[in-house]
Amino acid sequence: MTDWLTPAEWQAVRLSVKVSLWAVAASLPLGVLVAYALARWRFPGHGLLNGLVHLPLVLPPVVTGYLLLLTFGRRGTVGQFLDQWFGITFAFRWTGAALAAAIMAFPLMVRAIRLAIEAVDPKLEQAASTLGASRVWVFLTVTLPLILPGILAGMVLAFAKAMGEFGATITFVSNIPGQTQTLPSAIYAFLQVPGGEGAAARLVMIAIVIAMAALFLSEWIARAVARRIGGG
Amino acid sequence: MTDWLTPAEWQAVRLSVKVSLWAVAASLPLGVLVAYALARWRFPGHGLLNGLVHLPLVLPPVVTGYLLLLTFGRRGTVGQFLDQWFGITFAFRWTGAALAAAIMAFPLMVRAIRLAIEAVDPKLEQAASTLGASRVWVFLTVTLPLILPGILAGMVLAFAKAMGEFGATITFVSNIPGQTQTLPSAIYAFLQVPGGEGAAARLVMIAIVIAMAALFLSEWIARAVARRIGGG
Amino acid sequence: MMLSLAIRHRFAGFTLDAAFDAPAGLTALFGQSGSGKTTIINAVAGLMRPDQGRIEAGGLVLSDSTTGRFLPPHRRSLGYVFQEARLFPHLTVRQNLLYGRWFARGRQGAEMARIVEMLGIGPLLLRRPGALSGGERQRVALGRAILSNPRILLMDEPLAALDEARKAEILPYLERLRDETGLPILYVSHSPAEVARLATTVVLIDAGRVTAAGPAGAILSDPATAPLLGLREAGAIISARVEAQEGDGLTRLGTAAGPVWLPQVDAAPGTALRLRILAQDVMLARTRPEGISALNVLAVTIRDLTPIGDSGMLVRLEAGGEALLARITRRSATALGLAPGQSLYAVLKAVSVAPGSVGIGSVS
Amino acid sequence: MMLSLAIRHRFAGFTLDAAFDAPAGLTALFGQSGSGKTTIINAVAGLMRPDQGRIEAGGLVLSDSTTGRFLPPHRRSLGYVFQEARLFPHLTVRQNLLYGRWFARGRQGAEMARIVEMLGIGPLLLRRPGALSGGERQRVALGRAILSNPRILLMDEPLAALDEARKAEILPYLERLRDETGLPILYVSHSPAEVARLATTVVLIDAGRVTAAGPAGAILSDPATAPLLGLREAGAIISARVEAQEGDGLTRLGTAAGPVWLPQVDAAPGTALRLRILAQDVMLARTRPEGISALNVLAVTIRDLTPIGDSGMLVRLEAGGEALLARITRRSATALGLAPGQSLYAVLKAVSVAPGSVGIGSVS
Amino acid sequence: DEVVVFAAASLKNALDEIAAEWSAETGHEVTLSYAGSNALAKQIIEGAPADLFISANVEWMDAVDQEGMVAEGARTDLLGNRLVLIAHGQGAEPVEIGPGFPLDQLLDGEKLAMALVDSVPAGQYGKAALETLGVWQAVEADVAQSDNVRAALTLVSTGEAPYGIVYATDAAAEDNVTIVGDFPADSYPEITYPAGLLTGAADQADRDFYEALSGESAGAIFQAHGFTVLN
Ligand SMILES: Nc1ncnc2c1ncn2[C@@H]1O[C@H](COP(=O)(O)OP(=O)(O)OP(=O)(O)O)[C@@H](O)[C@H]1O
Ligand SMILES: Nc1ncnc2c1ncn2[C@@H]1O[C@H](COP(=O)(O)OP(=O)(O)OP(=O)(O)O)[C@@H](O)[C@H]1O
Ligand code: MOO
Ligand SMILES: [Mg+2]
Ligand SMILES: [Mg+2]
Repeated sequence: MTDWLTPAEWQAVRLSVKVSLWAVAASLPLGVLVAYALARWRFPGHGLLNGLVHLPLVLPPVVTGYLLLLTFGRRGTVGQFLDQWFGITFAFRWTGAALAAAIMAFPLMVRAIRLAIEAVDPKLEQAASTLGASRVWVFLTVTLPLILPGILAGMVLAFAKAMGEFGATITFVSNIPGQTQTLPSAIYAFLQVPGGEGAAARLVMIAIVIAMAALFLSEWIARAVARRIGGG
Repeated sequence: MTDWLTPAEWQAVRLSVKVSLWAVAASLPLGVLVAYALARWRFPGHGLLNGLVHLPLVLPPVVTGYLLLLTFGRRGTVGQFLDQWFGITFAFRWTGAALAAAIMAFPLMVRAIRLAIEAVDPKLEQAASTLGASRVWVFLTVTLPLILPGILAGMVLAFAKAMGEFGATITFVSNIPGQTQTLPSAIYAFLQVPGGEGAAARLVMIAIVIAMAALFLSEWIARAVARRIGGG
Repeated sequence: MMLSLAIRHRFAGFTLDAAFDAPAGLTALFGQSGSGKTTIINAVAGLMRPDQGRIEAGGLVLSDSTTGRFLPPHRRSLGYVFQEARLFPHLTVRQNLLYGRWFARGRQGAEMARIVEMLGIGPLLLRRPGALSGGERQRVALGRAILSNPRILLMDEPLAALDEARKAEILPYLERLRDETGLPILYVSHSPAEVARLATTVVLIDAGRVTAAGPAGAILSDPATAPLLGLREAGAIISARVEAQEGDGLTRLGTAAGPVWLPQVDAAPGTALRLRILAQDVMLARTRPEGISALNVLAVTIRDLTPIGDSGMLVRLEAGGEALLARITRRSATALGLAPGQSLYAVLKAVSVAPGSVGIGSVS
Repeated sequence: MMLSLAIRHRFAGFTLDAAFDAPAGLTALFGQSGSGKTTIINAVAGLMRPDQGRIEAGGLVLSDSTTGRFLPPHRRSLGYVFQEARLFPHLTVRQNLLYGRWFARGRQGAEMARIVEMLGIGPLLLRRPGALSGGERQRVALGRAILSNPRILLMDEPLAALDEARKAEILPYLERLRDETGLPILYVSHSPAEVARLATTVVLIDAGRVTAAGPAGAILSDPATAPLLGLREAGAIISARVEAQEGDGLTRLGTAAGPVWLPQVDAAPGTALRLRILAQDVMLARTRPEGISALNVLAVTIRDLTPIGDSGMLVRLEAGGEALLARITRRSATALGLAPGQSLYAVLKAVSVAPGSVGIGSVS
Repeated sequence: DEVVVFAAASLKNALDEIAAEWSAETGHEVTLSYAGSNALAKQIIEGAPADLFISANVEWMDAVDQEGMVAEGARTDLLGNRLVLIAHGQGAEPVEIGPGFPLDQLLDGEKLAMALVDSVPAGQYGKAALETLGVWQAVEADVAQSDNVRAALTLVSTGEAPYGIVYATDAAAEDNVTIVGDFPADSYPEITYPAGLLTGAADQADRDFYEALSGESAGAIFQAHGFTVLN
């Protein structure tokens, strides 16, 4: 593989995978929480939260990236706060790319998990509560295992989206090789100049292969889970 | 409203809504079919179909737009075929924008519907079949009503995504005011010039308002449906 | 119409290997929990494709592993009352009830109003099944299956969640269905009383195998199969005919063994009945007892004696050509010096014969 | 521990308005389908919040609409056997069984191996519930509730899908649970036999209201409530004590009415028993009958006579201080010239008393 | 050490070459981040760790400059470019471009591919040229605007649009299009790519690379890719 990819391209591949995995992993807990809240709780601000989650879908990615830049950038309020108090910097780091990918993928992840939660029979959760399980335990021992397929679907959607995310990322953290240059950014750069199509196509193929691998893996796990639950 | 939007902007708003509605409506039947196939059928090529559906998510939107151009453009094989035999042209038309939006939104729609289908208890479908309903009737009278919330979720995701889609659209059908200039294209254009942020923000607000309205509507319908099924 | 079945199917840890014929009438599948009853019914319904074997209904092959033929469920014209109700949650009770009818155009069927009335689900028609009580759900499921005008009726413990009063209303309807329509009914029940009352054919199943199958009368009064049904349910089924409704609320029946009085039987004089007389309800006396409350005393002859259980004796009796069974203690058998051929009297309290044991129809 | 309940709740088209006390022991809720039994149990479980009213268990207020107190289900230490099994599909049978135990650390409880053995679910332990048969599911649900070491046990038709043999194994266990643990058990059943055997308290419910409530003995032998349970289930419960296991498989019991012989009762001499004698199984004779197969003949005195049904007569008898009931036809009552105060003989076949009617424990 | 350059995406090919050469010579590393000039400018204003900025137009460099982020005296107009009319396919007929030339007849109802005429520099220059030549009104309704020049070029190379207006640098490298005419240099504002050393650049290496961009060997490479070297 290394012989038909330049080191910089190879770096972009690795970075994209790393960014996507982190984006998925780091947003998963919040994704589950928000999905649960949207599916099960009625509270003032329900609609607002729902809207907020969907926002990155509605806005052109460039706008999301710009808003991220203004908020989490070096001069952004949140960015400065995080930097001073926790030493976390997003601006122009791979962490920022992960943040952008996570936010862009968030609506997909939340919706998949929410649908799964809504499909769980509350009667099973009731049964668990009569057996002594508190709300949290009911969630951990009954709801969570039952929504695994949905979580998996959400993760795979989010991973695919994160692998493909471009507009928000390049606007937020730019396109710095080795630091923020993801596969799509690299592809974009190639497409901006004459004769870059071949190189772009090669990178596109790699993106496809990686995403398909993730997809197959998730289908395989989902089927294994389904077999365990459905069968004997 | 008309007084703080220029006629051209106003046109972009109307076009975006039209394109998004058409994208959702036209892809819905195929979305349901593909979701059903992925959820319920085991066939060679299952993985391939699944991969194909997710492709627009993985690829940078520009690449998708480029591939659309090659396929559905006037010189593209499919494009020529459709043009000659059915008189359907996508190039530089709002129909092309709708096609791009539909394809970009397709993975989201399919996944939501698929999750809903997977949550339907096959025992209910079996019951319907013992009562004389053929596969198609079982689908129409049992499966379909039960997956309505999922379909709704898929539609709303797709609509939001269609409203925000930019990269594939502008690459495929470019930006012709009144014909293919959607809201995100207009927003993008503003962001390209120094000081255009204010005008962009105005359009962003409009996009948000429209998407939120769609979101609220879908939540409201979903809740009404749930009440009917759950309660007395 | 006759349903013939010979199938074999393996699950991990369970093998079904069953063959029997279910003629027109009601065939009861009786067996322990987990013995394979639901699996058999599912095979007939086409919800399960047996590894091997053949199922045929009235000349129509429903499934045959040698030819690979497999008729899908919706073309089998079934009515299936599932062990769990499986109502459609998005439809009202009324729509649930009418669901099957929709696909059965042409076939003529039971009358909606009558079924609704019998099942007592009139007030529920406009509700959705979500919040129905357990028994309400089961009644709707029963109605849904019957109203689909099936050519084969499959019922998996259809009355399990119902109270006695409701059962008493539904049982006569099932009898009429059985007798008037001639459709084969496969019926799973854990209640021997229900089986004894309704079944024309009984199939006993144990661990996936048929241990006995045949006409209800024979199986239920056979001392060999009695323990399988439970000692308390051993009994004979005899034919009777309504002779007169007497003034004091009693009905006189004519049987080959002599007249029998029972509390009011709602049937016109002349009606043929099946009377199930439990072995444990029959007392034996060497001389005709006098001054006792029991109304029915029949002269009988002992055919044979079979020890049963730890302390019991099953005594097969003959009375005017009809077989009767009595279950007494071995101590009494010895004390009375019972032996085959001996003549004595069988005493039966009028109230002992449960209304549930008086069925309409003749003994098959 | 005592459970007290007084609640009121409205659904569209159905109003529950029930108040009763359930002392330690088993309280049977008995009523038609749709009468509100499951609703009451759900309120006790905390799965439903009644519009009004108060539920208290052993001094602990579970819910009280006036103070707004509402203890969530998981803090009520319940074992609930649902009308539908509600097993966790993602857990094995074994994990299902142990689920509640996990949260009940500290409380000591029933032994897993013993429960598994009794329920006959040993071979299923490693399977997941998806493909269990109806009865298997129900047994696992029963085990799961019992093994959670509850302080209140709620059972909604726990034995409905089980065959008689399996029931016969489980009933004695439930009796021990009732007598040894002192936990209140709320028990819904449509089987009068089950209720009569197990209940120490009976609550009759009709259309959301309590129509009668009290000790099982009193309710079941009260001619006023007998019709509610079904005529066939009217009967008396008397106390007995095992006196001797006799050689021929019979057990001699001592009762206030005199010795009674039954087929083998598995209990050591001296054990106290509850004996349910159905009114329809008692025959009356003016003179002590001779040469008959019935072993038990008790000298009795008539207390009173109540016409019942179209043709029946319920005769309350006294025998050495115990109350007995006999149901005979009015024709016989007239023929025998029965009147209060009269002395005569009650004849009872040894085999008539169902094993299910011989319970361990004394009459409350 | 490391030199971080934020550069307009259209410079990729040339800058990659120059940077590689310079790195080999000096041993310093050059990191190049390519994106749209507008995005880069905003990022720099928001504190991006860039040492150099090369914009595709003057306005975005001005925006950065106004924020005081361009080092004193370290801004130069580096490159120029030409605007050309291209046609689909090889060997297309040359077009005489002058005032009032019959562009609308050439299009014959089909589209003219350009970059966004109000916001993307190539589009803005093209529109200015057409206005100067007095043909804008005739073709305005037939202009298909892409988000960047390369996309406009693609529309022509795929035959989706018969004609397009792009930079000479882009057109030269594409096989499937022919340059059918040059726009008169006075018909549109001069196309300039300004370069600026940013205030955040402390290093000598940064300054060296900035200077090297105006050097001879860099100039040669820029010219090889079709750019005009301005000074
Ligand atoms: N798909 C399956 N995989 C493995 N075992 C199965 C499967 N389906 C059924 N079984 C087993 O086969 C046996 C027979 O099941 P079936 O449902 O036919 O029993 P049943 O006679 O209807 O019992 P019940 O009276 O409890 O409903 C059971 O032990 C059950 O666990
Ligand atoms: N959420 C609800 N909304 C409306 N009606 C309800 C609701 N829940 C229960 N009911 C009605 O209340 C009545 C009592 O229901 P419940 O489940 O308590 O009956 P049950 O006594 O348990 O009956 P069964 O023996 O059939 O299980 C039924 O008629 C039922 O339809
Ligand atoms: O939302 Mo995009 O157009 O996939 O970056
Ligand atoms: Mg079963
Ligand atoms: Mg109930």
